[in-house]
Amino acid sequence: MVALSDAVVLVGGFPLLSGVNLELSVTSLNVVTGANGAGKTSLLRLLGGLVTLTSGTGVVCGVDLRSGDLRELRRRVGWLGHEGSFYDDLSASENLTFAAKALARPTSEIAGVLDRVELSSRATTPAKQLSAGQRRRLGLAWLLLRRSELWLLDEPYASLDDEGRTFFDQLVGDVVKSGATVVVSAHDPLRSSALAPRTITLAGGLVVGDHL
Amino acid sequence: MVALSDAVVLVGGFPLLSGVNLELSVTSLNVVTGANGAGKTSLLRLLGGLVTLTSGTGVVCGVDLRSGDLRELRRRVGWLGHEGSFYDDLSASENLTFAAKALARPTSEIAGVLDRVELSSRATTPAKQLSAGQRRRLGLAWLLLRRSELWLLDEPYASLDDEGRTFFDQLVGDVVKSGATVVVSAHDPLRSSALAPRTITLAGGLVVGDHL
Amino acid sequence: MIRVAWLVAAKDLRIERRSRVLLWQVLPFGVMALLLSGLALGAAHAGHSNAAPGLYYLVMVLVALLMINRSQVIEGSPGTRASVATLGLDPAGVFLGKALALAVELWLTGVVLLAGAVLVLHTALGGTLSALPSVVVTLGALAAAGTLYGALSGGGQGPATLLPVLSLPAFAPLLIAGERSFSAALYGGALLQWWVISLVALVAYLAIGILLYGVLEES
Amino acid sequence: MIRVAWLVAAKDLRIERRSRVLLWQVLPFGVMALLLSGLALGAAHAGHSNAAPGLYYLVMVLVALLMINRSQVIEGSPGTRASVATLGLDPAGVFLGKALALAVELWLTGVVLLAGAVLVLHTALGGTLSALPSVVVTLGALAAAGTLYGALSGGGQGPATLLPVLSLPAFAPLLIAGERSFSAALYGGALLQWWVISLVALVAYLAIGILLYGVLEES
Amino acid sequence: MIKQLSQRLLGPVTLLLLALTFWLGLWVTPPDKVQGNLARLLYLHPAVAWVALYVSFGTATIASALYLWKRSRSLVMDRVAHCAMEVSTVFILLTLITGSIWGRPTWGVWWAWDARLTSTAILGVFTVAYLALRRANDDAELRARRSAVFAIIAAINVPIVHFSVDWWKTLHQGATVFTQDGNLLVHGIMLWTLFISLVAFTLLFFWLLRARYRLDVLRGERDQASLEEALVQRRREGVH
Ligand code: HEM
Ligand SMILES: Nc1ncnc2c1ncn2[C@@H]1O[C@H](COP(=O)(O)OP(=O)(O)OP(=O)(O)O)[C@@H](O)[C@H]1O
Ligand SMILES: Nc1ncnc2c1ncn2[C@@H]1O[C@H](COP(=O)(O)OP(=O)(O)OP(=O)(O)O)[C@@H](O)[C@H]1O
Ligand SMILES: [Mg+2]
Ligand SMILES: [Mg+2]
Repeated sequence: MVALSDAVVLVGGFPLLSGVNLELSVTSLNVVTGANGAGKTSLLRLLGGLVTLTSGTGVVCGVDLRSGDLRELRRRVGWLGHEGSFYDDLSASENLTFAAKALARPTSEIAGVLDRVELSSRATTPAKQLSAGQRRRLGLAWLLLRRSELWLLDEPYASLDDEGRTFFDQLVGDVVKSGATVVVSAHDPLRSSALAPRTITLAGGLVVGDHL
Repeated sequence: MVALSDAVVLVGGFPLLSGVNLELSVTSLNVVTGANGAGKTSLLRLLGGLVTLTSGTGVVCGVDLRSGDLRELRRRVGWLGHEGSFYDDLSASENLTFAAKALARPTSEIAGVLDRVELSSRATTPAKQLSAGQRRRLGLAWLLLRRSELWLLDEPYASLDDEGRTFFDQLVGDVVKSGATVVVSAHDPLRSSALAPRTITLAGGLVVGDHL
Repeated sequence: MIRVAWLVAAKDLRIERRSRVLLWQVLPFGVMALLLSGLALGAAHAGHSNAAPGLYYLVMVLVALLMINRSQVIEGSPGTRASVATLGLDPAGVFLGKALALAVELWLTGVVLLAGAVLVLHTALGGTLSALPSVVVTLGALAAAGTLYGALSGGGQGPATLLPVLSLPAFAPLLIAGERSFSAALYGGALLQWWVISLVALVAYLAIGILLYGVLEES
Repeated sequence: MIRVAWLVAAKDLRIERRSRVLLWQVLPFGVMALLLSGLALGAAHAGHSNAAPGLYYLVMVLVALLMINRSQVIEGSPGTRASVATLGLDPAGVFLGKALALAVELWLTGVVLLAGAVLVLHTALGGTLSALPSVVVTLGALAAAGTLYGALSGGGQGPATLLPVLSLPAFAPLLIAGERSFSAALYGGALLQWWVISLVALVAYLAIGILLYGVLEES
Repeated sequence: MIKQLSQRLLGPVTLLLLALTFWLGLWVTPPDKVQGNLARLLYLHPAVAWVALYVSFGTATIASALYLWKRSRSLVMDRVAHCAMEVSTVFILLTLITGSIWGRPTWGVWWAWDARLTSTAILGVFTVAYLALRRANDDAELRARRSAVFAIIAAINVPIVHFSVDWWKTLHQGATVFTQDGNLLVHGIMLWTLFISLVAFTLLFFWLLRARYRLDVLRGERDQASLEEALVQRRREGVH
């Protein structure tokens, strides 16, 4: 699913990643940890085709990161970043309608998805007025619609409340079971003991630890 | 230090807070919890004089929230929000220099502060290029320079790594000991068992739980 | 491509309709700029009429700059862009959709300001009406070019000052072509020739956009 | 107040110096706008000289709009504003500092574009030089007014389209006063009178800013 | 071998031809009947304008197009385009300056609102805008793509500059050297001088381009060295 060797990502002369070697198998749950500034977000961005590989080689979802079509790759990943992932001026449900239409998915799914992330009561609130955790939840809803092969989640626990985290754990379990690959960056270990993730530790833009 | 009664905050016709009654004593550590959208951020903003009180009464740091000088209040609080709290185009140390000069504090303190939050190696990096956790740390550094009477910290753990959280716990302990009042919003309980905070639970813009 | 274009155009127009930025901010700005540029020329040029087509297009270019900026800003923060990028929308469709939304906005403003030109710059009503087709095409070309330049200038993420300097030189020929055909409609002259130039520009920018918009999208 | 003003002005100018937005984006835009407005008037007004002062100020107002926008955008996101608010800076000082930085930027651009006016709009060198004091004062007044309006329009947080519509009516009298005294310097007339009007505007805006800027700061 | 030789010779030949141009232009050719010695600008201004419009802008455009074309996409093309555009800025500036110097005595003003003059100036703003666009982007890949697209759009303006004299029929000299029907209007030694000046300035462009490109390569090597350094430092961040 993912194979990186000596992957270096440079931005403005600074190496965000300084030579990552990593293989991830299909249908796996992977947690990336590491100190602040270690390169977790950068690694996820690289896997999502959101930043270009400067040197080294990499293949994600069958797309070569150097010569392949990154747009093709992006289409196959689901992304949840540090920041919001939707149009601030549209309401929660309008955002999901846009995504559903873009993916040629029936819009009838939307109500169900909003319900699952417990945002039904805020369906018509413009996204920019949602609280931090509600924005996170909307991000999750957007992902639920996607059903991608590769899920890239950057600190999904941040600003989620207790219940939200439980929901998230359950969701990730389901997703992996249904055949997707999930890569999560996190500072806390996942809470659900039912999940047995592979843990990859980064430091200084390198993989320094890796255990199941 | 803080005394709110029936505090209501309306923004755009929506009640962010719907009648909060709360008293906080000086030199105390208080944790505000509650589900997503409960009103934690809104409460902190109210205490910091960053949003106006619609009805009810409130006194913070001796300043009346309805008739007092909110700028006077703001000057006495330290604020760490969900988002960055500094000039994106200036480097970490330039940001702190600006703050130090604005507070008429000697700029010689800056190197020490940067060291405490472990950002020395990023002193000349523009703030916008810092990682999520490093931005948090810079926010903490900015607060360290402040030495305010009332600290308002919105989910400080988010994006901080392990070490950062330990540092944060220690910092909060010191601050409370030195006579300040700290209000933290959080979804996780504080980790350090040496801290014995008062926990205030919000729901639907109301205080629904309060225990030591 | 067409499906995506409709989707994107509908989204942009919905956001505009909701925020009313067009009605309350851009339109009054246009009207004021028209008055002001009349003023700036001073009493020395009391018979403004001759300069009217030039002023009209000058103002429309300024209005267009504001709208292009806005059209990119509503695409949101880098986080939003990353998420939308993972939807894998056809870039040609996105380009067409954004250009269409922009064109609709420009046409609306353009017509109102044409009325303004008749009222305050005393252009003849008949001539102004007969300039309408060329105005429509020229503003369409502005919209297509503007969408391209909006994406070039970093899609609202860079400083808002980059867009004007990038796009103004490209708008100059459009401005001239528009001005000449408007003048021709008012005072006589080779109307068709300039109208055709605008049309060629419109087609050229649409073609470039459809081919190259994908290359510009944030990597 | 003065200490805060220096601090704020130094910060703004440092950010500008670092990003070079002024040099690479605003200045070329100004040059381009000068060319374009000359063009828009068309060959019909071959002897542009009479319109030169008006065009010059029109362009300077556009340049000022870009700079005001930028001056507010660098104040950052609501989070940054909240933090800076807790520094409790004297608002009068903040106002003065931001106005000063803006004025410095406008003066630099203004002088370059004056040279441009001499070259391409054929204003007489002597007259242009004698217009310098009035240009300095008028641009200073633009900076003071612009800082106020920048804060009024939501400090870079609202859509970038609000600023133009709010500030244009206020800039109109400044534009006229500037244009008249520039014209007077070039072609003779009551120079001093218009110069005094600009000066009064400058003082008035500074006074209003010092008194009221605190009220405008984000609550 | 030939490549090496031609590279070695580029500088000296350029200098020689420039010297020849000046000698022919200033001493050998006769003054013009109408313009007198001013006409000697004929050996400077058109050649500079030719380089600015076609040679340098053309190089930048072709390099940009090659960059955009998937099969020849490489940062080398991007670099060539950037260097050519920088040199182009200089030549457009020179065109404006020499033209203004010529215009002052012939038209009585430094600047006229003539179509060719204005469109040349606008082309100048295009090149500055191109450089501004490059500065505004950090990421090499993104920068390359954006500036390539921009250069291609800007190239549309070159024919506008060229045909502007016919379309607007204004002050500036129309086609003087070669008229529409192919007749030569300039003869003998003047024509030869004009021709040599064209070659000389074209070679000058390539000489400058090569120098600029080499500087870029050197910078790239230096960046590479500091990159190694940065990589080592970044990796060390991990170990405490
Ligand atoms: C600032 C002022 C001027 C500018 C920007 C300018 C620009 C140009 C440009 C861009 C060209 C190349 C056109 C092409 O090959 O397509 C050109 C050619 C030429 N210019 Fe100028 N020019 C200026 C002033 C003048 C003046 C004052 C004269 C003489 C009275 C002059 C005489 C010529 C001639 C003879 C050619 C060659 C024409 C040909 O055979 O195509 N220029 N100029
Ligand atoms: N121009 C630059 N100069 C110096 N350092 C830079 C520059 N650009 C980025 N960086 C550094 O690159 C790293 C980016 O790492 P990244 O965002 O991937 O970290 P992360 O592991 O996600 O951290 P966090 O846990 O804080 O989110 C940071 O250390 C940041 O300071
Ligand atoms: N215009 C509006 N219409 C409806 N709801 C609104 C509007 N503006 C704000 N809200 C709601 O007000 C609440 C804001 O709460 P606040 O940001 O204080 O929550 P919080 O407790 O900090 O949550 P979190 O844990 O997610 O950060 C949210 O529930 C939000 O949806
Ligand atoms: Mg991160
Ligand atoms: Mg919150």
